[in-house]
Amino acid sequence: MSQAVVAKLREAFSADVLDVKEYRGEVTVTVKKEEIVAICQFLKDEAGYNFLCDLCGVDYLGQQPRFMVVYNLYNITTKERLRVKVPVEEENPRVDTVSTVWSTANWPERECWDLMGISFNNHPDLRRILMAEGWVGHPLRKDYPLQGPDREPYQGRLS
Amino acid sequence: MPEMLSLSNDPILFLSLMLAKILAVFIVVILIVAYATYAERKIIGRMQTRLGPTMTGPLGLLQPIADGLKLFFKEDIIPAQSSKLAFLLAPMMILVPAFITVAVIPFGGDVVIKGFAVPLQITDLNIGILYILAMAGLGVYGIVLAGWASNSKYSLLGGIRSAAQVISYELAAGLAIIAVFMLSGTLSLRGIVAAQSGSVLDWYIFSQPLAFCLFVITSLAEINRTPFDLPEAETELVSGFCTEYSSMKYALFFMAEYANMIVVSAITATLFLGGPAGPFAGPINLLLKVFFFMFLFIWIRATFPRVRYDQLMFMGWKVFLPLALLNIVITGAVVVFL
Amino acid sequence: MLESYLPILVLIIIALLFALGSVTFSFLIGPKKPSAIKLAPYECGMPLVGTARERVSVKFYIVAMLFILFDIETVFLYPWAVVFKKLGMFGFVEMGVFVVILLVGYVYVWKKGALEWE
Amino acid sequence: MGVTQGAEKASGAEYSKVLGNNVLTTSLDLVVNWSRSRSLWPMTFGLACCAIEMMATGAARFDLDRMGVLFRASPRQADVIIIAGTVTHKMLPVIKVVYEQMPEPKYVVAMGACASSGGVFDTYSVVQGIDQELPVDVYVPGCPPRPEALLYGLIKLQEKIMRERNTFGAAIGAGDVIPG
Amino acid sequence: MAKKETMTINMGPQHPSTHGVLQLVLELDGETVVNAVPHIGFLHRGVEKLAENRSYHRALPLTDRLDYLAPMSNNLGYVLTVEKLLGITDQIPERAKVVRVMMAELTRIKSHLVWLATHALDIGAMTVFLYCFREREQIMDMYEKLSGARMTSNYFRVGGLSLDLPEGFVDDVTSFIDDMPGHLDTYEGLLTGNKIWQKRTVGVAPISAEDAIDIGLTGPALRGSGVDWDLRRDNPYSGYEDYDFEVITRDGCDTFDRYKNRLDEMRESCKIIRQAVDKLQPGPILADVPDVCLPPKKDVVNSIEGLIHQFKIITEGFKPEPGEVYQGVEAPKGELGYYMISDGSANPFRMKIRPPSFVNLQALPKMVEGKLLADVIAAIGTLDIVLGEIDR
Repeated sequence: MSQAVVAKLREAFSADVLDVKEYRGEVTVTVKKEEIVAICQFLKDEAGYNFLCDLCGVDYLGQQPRFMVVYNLYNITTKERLRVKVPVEEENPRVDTVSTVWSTANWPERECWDLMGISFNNHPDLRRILMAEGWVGHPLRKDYPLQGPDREPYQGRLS
Repeated sequence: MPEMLSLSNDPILFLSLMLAKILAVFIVVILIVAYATYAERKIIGRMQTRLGPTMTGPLGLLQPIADGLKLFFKEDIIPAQSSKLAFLLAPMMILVPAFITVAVIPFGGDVVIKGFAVPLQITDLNIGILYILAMAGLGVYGIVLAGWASNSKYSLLGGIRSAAQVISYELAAGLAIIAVFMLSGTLSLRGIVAAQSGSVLDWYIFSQPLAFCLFVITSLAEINRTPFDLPEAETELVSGFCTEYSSMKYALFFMAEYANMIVVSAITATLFLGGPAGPFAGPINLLLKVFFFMFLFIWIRATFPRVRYDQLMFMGWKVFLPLALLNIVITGAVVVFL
Repeated sequence: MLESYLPILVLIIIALLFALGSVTFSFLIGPKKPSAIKLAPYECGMPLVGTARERVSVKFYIVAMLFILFDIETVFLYPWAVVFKKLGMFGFVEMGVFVVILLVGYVYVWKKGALEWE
Repeated sequence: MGVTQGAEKASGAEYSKVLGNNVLTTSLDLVVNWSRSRSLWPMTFGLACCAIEMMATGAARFDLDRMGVLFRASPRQADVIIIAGTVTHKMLPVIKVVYEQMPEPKYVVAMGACASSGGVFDTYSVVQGIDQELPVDVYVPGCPPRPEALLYGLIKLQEKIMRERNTFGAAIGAGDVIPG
Repeated sequence: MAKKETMTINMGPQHPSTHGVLQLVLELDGETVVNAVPHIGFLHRGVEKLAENRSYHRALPLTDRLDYLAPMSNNLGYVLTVEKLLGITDQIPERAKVVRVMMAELTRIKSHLVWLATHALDIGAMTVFLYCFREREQIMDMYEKLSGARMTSNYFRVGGLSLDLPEGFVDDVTSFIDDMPGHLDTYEGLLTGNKIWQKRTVGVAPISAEDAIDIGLTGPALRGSGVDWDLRRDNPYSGYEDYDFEVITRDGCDTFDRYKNRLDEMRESCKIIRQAVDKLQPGPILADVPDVCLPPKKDVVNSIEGLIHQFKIITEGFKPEPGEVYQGVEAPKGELGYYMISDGSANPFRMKIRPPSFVNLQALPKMVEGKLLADVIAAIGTLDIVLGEIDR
């Protein structure tokens, strides 16, 4: 079934679909970040993915589009999962918010901004959600020390 | 029938006996209040498949003394912007009326001492029930003052809500008792007990079942016990109007709750179960009835969830008030036409 | 006839002494380490939001007024109830009229929704 | 018995401040300590998994009520604060304010590895042990500590309170308490 | 029109009924809630960052402390995700899968018991709290017999289980699920028929099915609004497809129906456990994938190869090939999902946890606006939130 959805997506947004991957029975579609809201609206209305399961940011330190925002979607009627990924550059870490499509995206986007530093345009109230108001830095970035900036890193073996 | 002792015929004996009676009743009430806390924790514990206090003293009997002493030695906190006098006055305004209401409750028949008949009752006012309702009214001031004076939002909200609750239920309680002295024809509790002193069947619980139920439920609400313990509902407003009170002042609140419980049980026993009438000696009967009602209140606390505030006010105004009026009309009709 | 009130006065004094004594004694005894935060009102650990002296919803005022109204009705009923057995039929009818008049007021208040606690 | 042995230690300097060390004051101290230790009212202050274990200790099988422990909601009526769970930097000011608002003879029990030393979470947002901020009386190890461990910790706290000297003297303003 | 006179009240992090360290700033107009703003993050321990610095084996104990009321379902979610990443999902031995299902359902009962205890305590019924904890103690005894710890069990391993069932364990389980429905009836007796309980829960904290799906509600809270979706039946994992159980849904959309849902779910869990106990056959408890699963203890002690094998896995850990995987599990609170990316090294590159309580809590403001203060307490109870997994 998901192949049909990908095909439909390809001819609807042919210019924006960067690549499609199939791994362990899961389909991952990488799209450009400009069209993300239109694609999500399309997926929700036509393809029936009415449930945004999870939204998170990933920090690929060293690769060119450093950040990646991942949307895990789920279709309640057909019980199908689909993953949409959006590459985001480091200089301008901004993506349009999808909380207009699924209102469940509100808090995960705030958490993504709080921990990863990717901000979302016209988000209802983009504030820090997990860290304290005056916290400096975004902890989940790879270059952020685990023990926090003011404590010297732990020399012993961790892994 | 020997003549009634009074100030005129033997002042010294009257004054000494009066003092003896007052001190005896006062000490008994304080002891019951102290051990009511222990009894409640034990009984509720047993109802919840656990033991109550057992490690302080034998069987945990010294637990109330430990609590009281500890609260006595704790630091006294008076919040900064709170109005100091009202803050200090509030706990007393709740506890003192509770203790004073005990004055009119007869706890035994007449005892002949030196040729005079001495009533086992601190004083026999001919307007006994009005006195009780007046004291109940005084208690409300304490709650409102505590809520307002401690300058914290929780206490203010708790205080105002509990005041509204208490006055709504005081209405229904007042109307419910009317049916009792329509039958007894007197306001003085001694008279009411005398009116019920025939056989067990003369007790007003049998002729006034509706009034009895109404009075128990409304007095349950008046002393803020579950299921009406909304104002100091721990889970909602973090213990309501006594949030800001620490050490001894909080101990007074803690004791006032149990003192009110005892007083209400005593009043219900006197009005509906013939006070000291019963198989044993006068005071023993009354104590047994008071313990029965306290067990009932504790049992209700262990089983019932808490009512929401609008349902509480709905029941107060729209269920108990009409029921009490209806009860009066029925009693009137029965007395007139039968 | 004041004689029967004397014991109540003594009992009030004893009760006051007990309550006042325990509070003042505990105030004198016991450690005292006041500090700014300790005396601040308790707000679940967060700094105070707004003042505690805000206006209270008007509902409570309406309830107080209604209480006074119906309490006066109770006050009138008391003396009547005490002598009810002697009054007989006449008393029953007379008080019936009184209660009905008040019931009209009660129904009016009920319908207007003053007793609603939304 | 440990009581008198502790008294000799109050040598030299503190001795002058103590109300006195004869049988009268020590027995008065004993009464005050006994009342304080036999009615420890902790404040409901659960943070994480240890809070659930604290609730289990308060429940039927390991009943805390046997020891006179009654959970109070407001800090004004609490004697002991049981820090049950991980303390984060965002929560720290709240804990300090609530600890500050407790009336004076107050005790702190750090329940669990996270409260005692940050536990398994050695990360940017966790305070590595509450003893950096509050004077902790009893550390209860474990992650989460078994209910028996918490009971043992509270009994140790009771013993510690019983060993305090000059508590009656401190109550009436002569000198201050010498911890056991 | 003059600004409505509202009082902002702060049900702060230290509050008996906020189930931990949730802060709710409520704007009250008299008694009704005008606006509720939840503040979270008071228990944020940085589990995801910590997992990135640990090997796959050593990140497992962190998951116990996420939803500390249901440790084994967190373990199950994590372990299934890593197995899916390694691609060894179908090599898990049958016995391990059955024990996993059995323990997941026992954990569901354990978590629902704490939910019922605190929910009833918040609404005032104190006694149910003690009864629920009495049953929960029996489950914790079984946890302790099985994994050595009452709460933080850490019992599952990538590829199977860490230890086999102790003898006599199955009898404990059967005796427990024989008298569990009886206990459930006593709770119902105390609460369901109680007029005051019905008044406090019927029609309280309503949320319609569309709003629920849109806001992301999952689990019993969603099924209370009539949406028939349960991961155990729709996307079965760890052998759930060969158990027959029914998914309980009610469309009353209010607290009472969610309360009834969870009670019936406990009865369904008993049925599943009974079937699991019947399916239990002796057999291996760990997949024999040499570079992932540890050798059995007697090999490690007796033979040098076993020792080297164990030493290599423990020190270096295993290195799954680069890729990303998402696996959702039906935790007692809702869908608990793990999204894991591996870059070929021994540590997970990124582990994102999708906690059900975090998303369910978003529904609280919508459920509470316009209602009374007491309903806020009932709403928090009916959503069954745990701050450990909200703040991660």
